[in-house]
Amino acid sequence: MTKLLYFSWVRERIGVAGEERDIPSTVSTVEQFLNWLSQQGEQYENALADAASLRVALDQTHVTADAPLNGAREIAIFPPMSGG
Amino acid sequence: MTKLLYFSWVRERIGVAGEERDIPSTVSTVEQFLNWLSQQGEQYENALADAASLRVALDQTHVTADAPLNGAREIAIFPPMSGG
Amino acid sequence: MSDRTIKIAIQQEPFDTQAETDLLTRQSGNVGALVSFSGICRADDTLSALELEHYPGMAEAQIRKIADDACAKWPILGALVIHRVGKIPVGETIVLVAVTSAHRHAAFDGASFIMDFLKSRAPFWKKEHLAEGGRGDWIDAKESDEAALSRWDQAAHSSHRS
Amino acid sequence: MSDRTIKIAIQQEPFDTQAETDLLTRQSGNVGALVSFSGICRADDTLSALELEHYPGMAEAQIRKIADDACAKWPILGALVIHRVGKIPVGETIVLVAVTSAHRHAAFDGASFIMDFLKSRAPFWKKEHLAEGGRGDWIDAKESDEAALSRWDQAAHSSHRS
Repeated sequence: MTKLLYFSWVRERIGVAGEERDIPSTVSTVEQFLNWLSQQGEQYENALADAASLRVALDQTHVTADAPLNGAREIAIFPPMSGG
Repeated sequence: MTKLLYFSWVRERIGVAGEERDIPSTVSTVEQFLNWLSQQGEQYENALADAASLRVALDQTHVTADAPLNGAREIAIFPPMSGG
Repeated sequence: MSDRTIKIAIQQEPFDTQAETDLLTRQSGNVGALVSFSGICRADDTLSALELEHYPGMAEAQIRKIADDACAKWPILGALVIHRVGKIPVGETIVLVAVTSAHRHAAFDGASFIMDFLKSRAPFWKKEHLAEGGRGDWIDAKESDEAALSRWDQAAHSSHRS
Repeated sequence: MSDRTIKIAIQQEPFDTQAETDLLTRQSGNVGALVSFSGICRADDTLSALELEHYPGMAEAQIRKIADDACAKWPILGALVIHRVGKIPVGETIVLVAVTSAHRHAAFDGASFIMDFLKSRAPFWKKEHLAEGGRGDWIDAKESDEAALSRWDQAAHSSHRS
């Protein structure tokens, strides 16, 4: 089981702040993970449609779309950061 | 009469913070003024010996050695500024 | 590293800027320069407040990494970052960054560097609360904020302003 | 220019940094960023205090000119400079520079610019008071302070960090 976390409008569109999911072993990169997750229901498809404006962190480290999941226990999806 | 003001170690070496002086009409630039003033006594010669480390303001405006006195009413002599 | 004071806090509550920077200064050893930045919730015609969301754990870790990076680039004595989350009314302080050093350029550069990276590399997001009630939109990240990071790549920067 | 708040003060007495920057912020309109710099009398082995001398009249005018120059370069809402004179013990604040703006880069650059020019263009001089009693030397101006001014000549500076 992998812990998934959603922030900002990704959270609002998916409708939950987080959940536990079994990710199929065929899913090995961040890009493949986003493709797979967007097929889990209409709200996922809607939330993840604009891949260019999504950012992903694996175990709290910001990664690019081609990064391997490498057995990450926590995957977070969010828009570009806008703090301060 | 012209008001002369001295600051920092220039003041200490000359021994007064300020004075009123008649400047001869033949003295027309800052450089000539410093030469003339250094001849007004031992403490002036001592205070003004190192011309490169002196700064001059005419009527509270910083000027270079070749600036004309232009009838300035207040001439200040001091080392490079070191505030803040 | 051991004699540097670094404090990172993420909290809902307002804080006392003077008390925080005084404490930082006292803990920083022989300070000659303190630079502090306060980011304040700006008014516009329709805004009543901002709602700040963050990624707990990652936010603290990212800010600490940014502060450590600043300490590696400049001779910094102490660094402080306090970032508020939750609903922040117009006029209140959202973020405080303070840096102490022996001399002014390290303090200015350190604080400016930390703010630039905090804006685009720490996981916070802002949503508008509108004056007429109800929530507005999420505020998009600005391209100019991302662009601002590149100026810190110049190797000359840390050397000619020591 | 009319809606900018500029305050210049030269005084013997200590001041309340928080009260001063709070007032500046309130008077500056729609502030999003406040950057403040405090220059503190640093300890060393032999120093007990600094004695600050200034050229009354010219000092105020020069600082005002420097603040006006900063306001011409960046979209500054308010600027504050308080410089103490007389005897200032180790650990006390000598100078406060604070700048408000809508966004952070103008506030950082404005405050840093004002400090750089204040150091080398405003008529102040510092003398040491030694810990074992008696006066030490006048502190020479630093070449690095004069050199720091040239970085503000770069025309690119004000444009790429708006």
